[in-house]
Amino acid sequence: MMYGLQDEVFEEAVPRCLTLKDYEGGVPRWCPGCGDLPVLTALQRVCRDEQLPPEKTVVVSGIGCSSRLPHYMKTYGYHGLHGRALPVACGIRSRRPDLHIFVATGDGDCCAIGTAHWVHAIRYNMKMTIMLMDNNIYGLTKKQTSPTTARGIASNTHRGGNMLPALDPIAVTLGIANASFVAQTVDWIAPHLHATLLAAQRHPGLAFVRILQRCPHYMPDHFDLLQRDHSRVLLMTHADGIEAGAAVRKLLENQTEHDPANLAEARVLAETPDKVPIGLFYRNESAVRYDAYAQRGLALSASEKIVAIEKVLDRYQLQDIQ
Amino acid sequence: MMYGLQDEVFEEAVPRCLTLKDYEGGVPRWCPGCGDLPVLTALQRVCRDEQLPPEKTVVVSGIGCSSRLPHYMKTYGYHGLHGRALPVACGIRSRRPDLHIFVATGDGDCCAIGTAHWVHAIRYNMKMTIMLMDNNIYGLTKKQTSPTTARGIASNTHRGGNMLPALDPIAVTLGIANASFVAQTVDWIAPHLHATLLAAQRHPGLAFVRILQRCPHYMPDHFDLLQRDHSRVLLMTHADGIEAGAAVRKLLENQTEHDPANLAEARVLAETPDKVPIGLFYRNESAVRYDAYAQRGLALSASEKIVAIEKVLDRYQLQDIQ
Amino acid sequence: MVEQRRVTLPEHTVEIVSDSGEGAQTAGQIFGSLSARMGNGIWMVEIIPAEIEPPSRSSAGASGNRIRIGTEPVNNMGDLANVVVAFNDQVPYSRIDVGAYGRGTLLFLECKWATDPDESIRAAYAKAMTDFQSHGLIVREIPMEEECLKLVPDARRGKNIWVLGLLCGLYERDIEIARMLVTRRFSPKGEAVTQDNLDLLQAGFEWARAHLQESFHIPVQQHQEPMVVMDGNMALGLGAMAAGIEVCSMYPITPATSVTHFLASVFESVGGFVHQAEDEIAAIHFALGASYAGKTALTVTSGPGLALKMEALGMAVMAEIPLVVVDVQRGGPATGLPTRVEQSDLLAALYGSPGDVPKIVMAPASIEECFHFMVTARKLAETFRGPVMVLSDANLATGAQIFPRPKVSEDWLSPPVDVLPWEEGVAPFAWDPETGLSQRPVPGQESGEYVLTGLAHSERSRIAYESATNQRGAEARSRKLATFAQSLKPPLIHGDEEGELLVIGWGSTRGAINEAVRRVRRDGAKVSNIQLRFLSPLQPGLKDIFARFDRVMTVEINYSDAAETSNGHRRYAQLAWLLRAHTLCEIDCWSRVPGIPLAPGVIEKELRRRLHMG
Amino acid sequence: MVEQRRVTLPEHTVEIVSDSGEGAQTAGQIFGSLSARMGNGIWMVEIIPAEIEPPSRSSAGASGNRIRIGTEPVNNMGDLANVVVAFNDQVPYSRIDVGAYGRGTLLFLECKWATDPDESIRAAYAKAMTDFQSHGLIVREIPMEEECLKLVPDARRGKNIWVLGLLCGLYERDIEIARMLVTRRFSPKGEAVTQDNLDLLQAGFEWARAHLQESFHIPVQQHQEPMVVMDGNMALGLGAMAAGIEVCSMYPITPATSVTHFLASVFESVGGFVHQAEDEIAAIHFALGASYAGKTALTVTSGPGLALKMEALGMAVMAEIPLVVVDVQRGGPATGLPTRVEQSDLLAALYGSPGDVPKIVMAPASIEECFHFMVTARKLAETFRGPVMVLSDANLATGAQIFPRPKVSEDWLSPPVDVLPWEEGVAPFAWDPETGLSQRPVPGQESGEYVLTGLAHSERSRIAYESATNQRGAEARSRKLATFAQSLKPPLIHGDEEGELLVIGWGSTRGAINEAVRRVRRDGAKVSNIQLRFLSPLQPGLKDIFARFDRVMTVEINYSDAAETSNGHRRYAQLAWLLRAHTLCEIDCWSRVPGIPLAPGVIEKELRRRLHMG
Ligand SMILES: Cc1ncc(C[n+]2csc(CCOP(=O)(O)OP(=O)(O)O)c2C)c(N)n1
Ligand SMILES: Cc1ncc(C[n+]2csc(CCOP(=O)(O)OP(=O)(O)O)c2C)c(N)n1
Ligand code: SF4
Ligand code: SF4
Ligand SMILES: [Mg+2]
Ligand SMILES: [Mg+2]
Repeated sequence: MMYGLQDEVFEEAVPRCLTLKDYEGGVPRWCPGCGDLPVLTALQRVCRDEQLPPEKTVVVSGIGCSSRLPHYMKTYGYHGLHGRALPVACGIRSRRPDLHIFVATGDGDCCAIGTAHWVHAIRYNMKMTIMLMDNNIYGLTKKQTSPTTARGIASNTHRGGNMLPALDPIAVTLGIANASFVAQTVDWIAPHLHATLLAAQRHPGLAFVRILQRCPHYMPDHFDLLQRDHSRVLLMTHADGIEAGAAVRKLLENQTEHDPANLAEARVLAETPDKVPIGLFYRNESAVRYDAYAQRGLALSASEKIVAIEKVLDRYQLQDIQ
Repeated sequence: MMYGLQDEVFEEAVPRCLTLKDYEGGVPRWCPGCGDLPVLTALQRVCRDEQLPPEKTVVVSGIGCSSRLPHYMKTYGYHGLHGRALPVACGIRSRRPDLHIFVATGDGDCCAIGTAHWVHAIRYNMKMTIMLMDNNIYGLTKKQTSPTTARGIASNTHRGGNMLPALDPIAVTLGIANASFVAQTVDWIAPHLHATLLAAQRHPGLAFVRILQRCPHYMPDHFDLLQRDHSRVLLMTHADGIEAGAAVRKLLENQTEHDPANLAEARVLAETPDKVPIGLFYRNESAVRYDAYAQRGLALSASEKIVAIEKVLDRYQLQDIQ
Repeated sequence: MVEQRRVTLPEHTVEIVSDSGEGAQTAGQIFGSLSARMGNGIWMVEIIPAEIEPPSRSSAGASGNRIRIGTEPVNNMGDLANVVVAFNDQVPYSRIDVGAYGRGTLLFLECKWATDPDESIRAAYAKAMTDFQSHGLIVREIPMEEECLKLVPDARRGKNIWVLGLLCGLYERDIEIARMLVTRRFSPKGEAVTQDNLDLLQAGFEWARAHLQESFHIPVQQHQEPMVVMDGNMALGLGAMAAGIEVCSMYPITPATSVTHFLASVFESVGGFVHQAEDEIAAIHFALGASYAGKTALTVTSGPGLALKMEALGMAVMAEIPLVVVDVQRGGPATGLPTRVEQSDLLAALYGSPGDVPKIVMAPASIEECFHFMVTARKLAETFRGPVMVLSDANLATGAQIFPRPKVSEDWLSPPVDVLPWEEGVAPFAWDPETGLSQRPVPGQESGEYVLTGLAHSERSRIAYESATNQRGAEARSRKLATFAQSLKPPLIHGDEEGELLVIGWGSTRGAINEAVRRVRRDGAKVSNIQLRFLSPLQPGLKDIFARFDRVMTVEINYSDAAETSNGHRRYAQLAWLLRAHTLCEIDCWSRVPGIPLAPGVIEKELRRRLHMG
Repeated sequence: MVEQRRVTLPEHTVEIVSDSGEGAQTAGQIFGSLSARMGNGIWMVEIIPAEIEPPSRSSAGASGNRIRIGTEPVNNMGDLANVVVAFNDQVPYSRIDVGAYGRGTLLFLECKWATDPDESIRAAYAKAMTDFQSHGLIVREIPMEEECLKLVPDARRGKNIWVLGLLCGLYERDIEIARMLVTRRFSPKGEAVTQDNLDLLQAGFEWARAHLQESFHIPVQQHQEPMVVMDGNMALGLGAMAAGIEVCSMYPITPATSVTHFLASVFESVGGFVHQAEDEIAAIHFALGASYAGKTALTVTSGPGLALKMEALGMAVMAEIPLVVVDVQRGGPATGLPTRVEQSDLLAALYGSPGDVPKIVMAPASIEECFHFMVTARKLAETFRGPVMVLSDANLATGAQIFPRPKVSEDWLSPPVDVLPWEEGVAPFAWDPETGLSQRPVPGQESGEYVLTGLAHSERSRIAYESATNQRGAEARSRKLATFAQSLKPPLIHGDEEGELLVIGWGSTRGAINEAVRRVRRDGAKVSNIQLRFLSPLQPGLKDIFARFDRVMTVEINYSDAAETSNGHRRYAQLAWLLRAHTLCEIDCWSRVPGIPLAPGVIEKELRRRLHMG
């Protein structure tokens, strides 16, 4: 409860008790079995757990199936242009420390057209949670290769199969200076997904969460093996890591103790062959926060501003020297 | 000589002997002491060493002081838009295996506005040499913070000093799948610079070379300490690495043996505290080449193409079934 | 078996609509190409749901195809549907809303909902029956599912082909061709599936002959030459191949992407390749690189992507790099209506890049032109050394039409990269003072070495800030357009050479405008119309043509204020605005942004209103 | 000491030119503000070298300042320079080329080159003397370096202030103010440097009084109110502060960057901050985010950056997000002439985004307006809920001018973010049918929760693909412009209300056009002129005004074909094109892309030609 609650919650005369219903917007219109739905559910739970006032919560997205998410929340939302969710979210954060900001983005949105913003948003480290719903494909536009599509997979733009190895969003993010929270999870292990988003929301900085997400419509069976064969998942555990509960620990027997302060080890883990590590790769709470810089002077009154402007004008006035 | 020479060189009746003069274009117009000049000189030497036909050599750039470089070469050049050198170079390469392609770019050009193209060009791994002239500042536009500007350094857009830690282009590049040649050098150790660019040109894929470059005009003294105090430079040595000669090995006593096949070690080295490693971080000659894909079918004749088109038309013809 | 009444007709419009995923689109496509193959003229338009995964039995989910069939060539989607097959009682609503069904439309409706266990569904069905009748529809209930279940266990995956069979019976289609097309479509899914569908086809066919009271006969014309059938995006892709373009550099965006899906499946056979870039900016610069290196390249996009290419387009003009840019227009602004038709990128295509950026802009008016314009565009890009924009739209993109099979020629292909040495002393921009034209050296050509730049430059491509040089460069770039304009002809007038009203259109609206004008002319109105193919430079002689009509107006699918409401600050439709500036003639406009093609009847109504034809 | 002849003058134009790096710009700036502070009207323009580090003693390297001083307010750079101080014999050439020096220009020339050890330099100097005389210049050789070396060891770092002293002597400047300004400028470099420069100032001053035959007296007017002096980019920055804007999101680009350099140095004092983004696209989206969250933000750019913002501008219009966009225009297209003036982004500002994108576009015509327009722009952006573009240019950006000190008011500041609950039931886009206006909820307001989207949407901001909803949204966005237009007044006419010729300009050309028109009017010509401040929507009454003149033409700094050469395919200047479409009046144009401001004399010459005034 420490990070999630803002002052204004306490100011209310009658304390609200927010339930899941309070975060439910329009009826989700994803395909049956789409992994975006469990992400939505987990996000709603996090909001409820943290009792985030809906009017103080903003979900920002770009364009893609995954970017439809804000429409299904009953909070403020900004469904922007393809690839541009992150600069919008940073702009919102720049002058609004009181808001809770979540970003819903896809592998095309974030890792193709949004690459530059992704790299630099990590660097800015402004407080927000990025949910990268990575289905390894362009869903909304009907099955084109994405940067995270594995080599060999066929799509409408690469009929003979993708010839390039997949970009690993975690490996790239871990190479960016000032990264402060880097985690991975999957849409189909609800407690882990929820625990990860909760930890992200509580992190005092930018939390980057890559979520492996099923797209049954265009990538049927794609994650089936991973989903069925738990030995292919590697659970990263640590006292400072993400605690998803005993059930998850029991389900996933492949575990490794990993201190999220250890960047070098995180990078090695990110590229574990034949296994998908989930949990917290890296956390650095003392990474520099750009929003701290951006928010200076928020409290200045109108008259203080006028005085300051007059002072600047003085410098350019002619008569001041006579 | 193995990689540098193309077939057509042998076809000439009288073999040419190209000298440095053959690569000298307009008079360089950088500030006195600018580190871009030694890069130009090294590039001209590489062309001469490899006897690259000027008409088969293309230098591509974006916008910035560093991007003026093509104008000073007597080869083909493409001085494009800010940040866009890499897609242009990839486009050229896509259908022209016979050309030698060099890309001149700056830290703003490549690591700010060009970020997406940088990340994805590394992934495409098309044969070319990227020379990132990293002066840690925007030169052409008169001193603004760049992504590689160190924390605390003041510029015209951050009067009180940059509040963010510098992005490390090497660390980012090493996080990108399919990276195939990643090296670092400095403009002021000519033999090392030259040896690095030579190795890059001989590499059968995309070679990314970050060159620490002095900007005496806007960053006087910035690299002075590094330039004077050789103990701050860490020379990476290895039989498969970059051999810059005995003089360099003598000059730089801080050395470390590093196998460029070892990616994990490369990443650790990239973040060596208080030292700047130079040499080859990583090489993978078997990384997938996108140009190989792009260049399929180059040799088809006009009549073969017509036959193929007719075949496609057949599929859409009405009468074919009657 | 009932005795069928045979009705002979010049044309008919058929729709198949279902929930998305029930295969109405497949059935419609096969029905369309079947009809085309028999020799009918056709026009086919996709009916696209508003949502990616709409709920079932919802108006927003209507998905399917409209097929207009005629004895003569057909060039637009028509007005009211004559026959509709609907898989449930909700999907017709959205079509009624847009005016697609009305008095006399014969609606074949799946009747299983009438007896659905869910009461609310039964009630909805009953209400729909009343609603449809009050709109004048003639409803015939048919037991689709029941019939299908006789053959297959899951009717949801078979109904569509049964319906296809039904339509084959209704329209006397050649069942053998239908069988061949069904086999082609399903054979990738295995023999069992194919056989099931062939059985369903036959069953639907027989059911129709046994139960329907009439059959419709639409006579076919014998074609004098081989004909092909395809949609506009395929035609653009095939045109690119026929133009000898080898590089298509793109980033996916609806409704342009299918051009590149098509190319991805066949481009390799001509040694070409599709580059899916990391974004639209990379896509166009990649194309510019390929073109600089001697291979005129193509980039394909739609509105939001076009916006991102504006800077590079300025570069292509400034540095005179040949490039073909296809914009398959969709509804704007911003993300707008991504799957829907609009014609509102015209001014952006002309003026979108800062600075003075003269370029050639052309708009095909039919699917056949989509093919041929690509060949022309490549050639123009090289001759006039700059970008050529081809403005298509979502209507052409997904519409299908028959046209004479193009006679592809080796001359159409771009020539191989020049490897001869460049003539020493000739500048890379040796602008001809009259025409603005010049020849470019290509990497590999000895003595041609130069540095291309987006900065102001001299004939030798040296950066130059002198006033005279900058003026001279701008002049050369503009002169090229004027030079090209000399070779254009005035547009053909459809109708009389003079009259009361001239209607001007551009792009995909040609068929609908032609038809509307034909209809009102039949009633004696003195209306003619022209369709502009070149928007920049404009075709010559416009002012003279306009002068011969009392009134001139454009019809466009973009936004304009109504004349009445605008108090001297009227926002004009985009072509109208352009023509006003160009000719200073009083040019009125009528335009809408409905997200669907303009039907001829809608245009006709407006023309009648303007002509006081009541 | 010679006896000085005192010449009293209404105005004079002075230039200081040197190799880049020799400090002529600093000297010029001080001379300009010194003159302003004394009470003269001034206009100051930078002379920018064509190269970043040009070779010394080259024509391409000319760097410095032009200062026009007058008794009355001055609003343009004037024609021929009256007095020039040149640090070598090569730099004047480029200025002669652009017509800046000619018959009667008094050139003070450093004479050390006459005796340079390098023979080629001596020869060049001798040739220059002849050349200058043949151009009608009056050359006075002066021993700058020699005199400086008496005081400092390195004359290259002191000459400029000595020259400043010389000009103070020549123009009877108040040496005390000069000392103060020199002290201000050099005190950051330490006391020794400051003292050296004060000594040089004094020496130059005394040398002038001892050696020059005349002194120029330009009387000053007493100002009735406090005056400020600054350049256009500072004025834009200060205006943003006075408007209460707190976020300036940018990516560096010449000539816009100095707005943000200025803000970076003072913005913190009003609690604002400059965000230097990773590119222009990020910059505008960051601003949109801030604005969505209740803080109307600013983004500042120039041509190439504007191109990259086109998609986001469409988003701002579609989703009705307030935003102020400053475009400091430079030479285009592409990288073009990055440091030079042009006015060719007008059509891109209006039509650059695909789709129908109505927005407010305004252009300040003076440095004072640069300030005030920002306050207006912020207010309009919020009232009309969308982007407002302010088109400045490189001429305003670097020019300096005096104007009355603005009386900043708390009302100008944007109000604090609304924290009261949103009125339940009110839609986030409750478009007024008449005005198109609506109010927006801001995050933090209870019951106001909505999802903003760039897709077509209903009043409740729900994604909506229905025809009627899309039409309605487009209508509301257009209606807002018409609503705003109602509150605009017709432009003021400078000159008579009717006549033979009306000249129309926009933006920075006002001063030069006014002056040219005044001159030909003095000779009896019936010429008037207007300067448009609003380009979208256009100010009312234009057609009526045009009707009162025999001929109408625009004067612009952008490209147009000459009427003679264009065979019916004339490319018009951008405002002319716009006004033709808007009014259908025959509007001619005269425009050039010289990369420098249009001097009044150049315009005057063209007016005389058109009026057959010989
Ligand atoms: C500028 C622009 N380019 C392209 C598009 C088309 N487009 C929409 S979503 C998308 C990619 C979707 O893939 P992803 O981000 O992985 O999201 P998903 O649908 O898979 O969740 C594309 C290319 C667009 N809307 N805007
Ligand atoms: C689209 C666009 N944005 C901005 C600019 C202005 N600009 C030119 S070069 C440059 C940055 C230069 O820095 P860098 O890439 O580090 O090169 P350097 O000059 O330091 O070699 C900028 C911002 C531009 N030309 N085009
Ligand atoms: S297409 Fe894929 S990602 Fe999109 S909604 Fe359907 S299942 Fe989900
Ligand atoms: S400003 Fe810096 S980078 Fe640019 S030319 Fe001068 S020294 Fe080199
Ligand atoms: Mg995806
Ligand atoms: Mg730099």
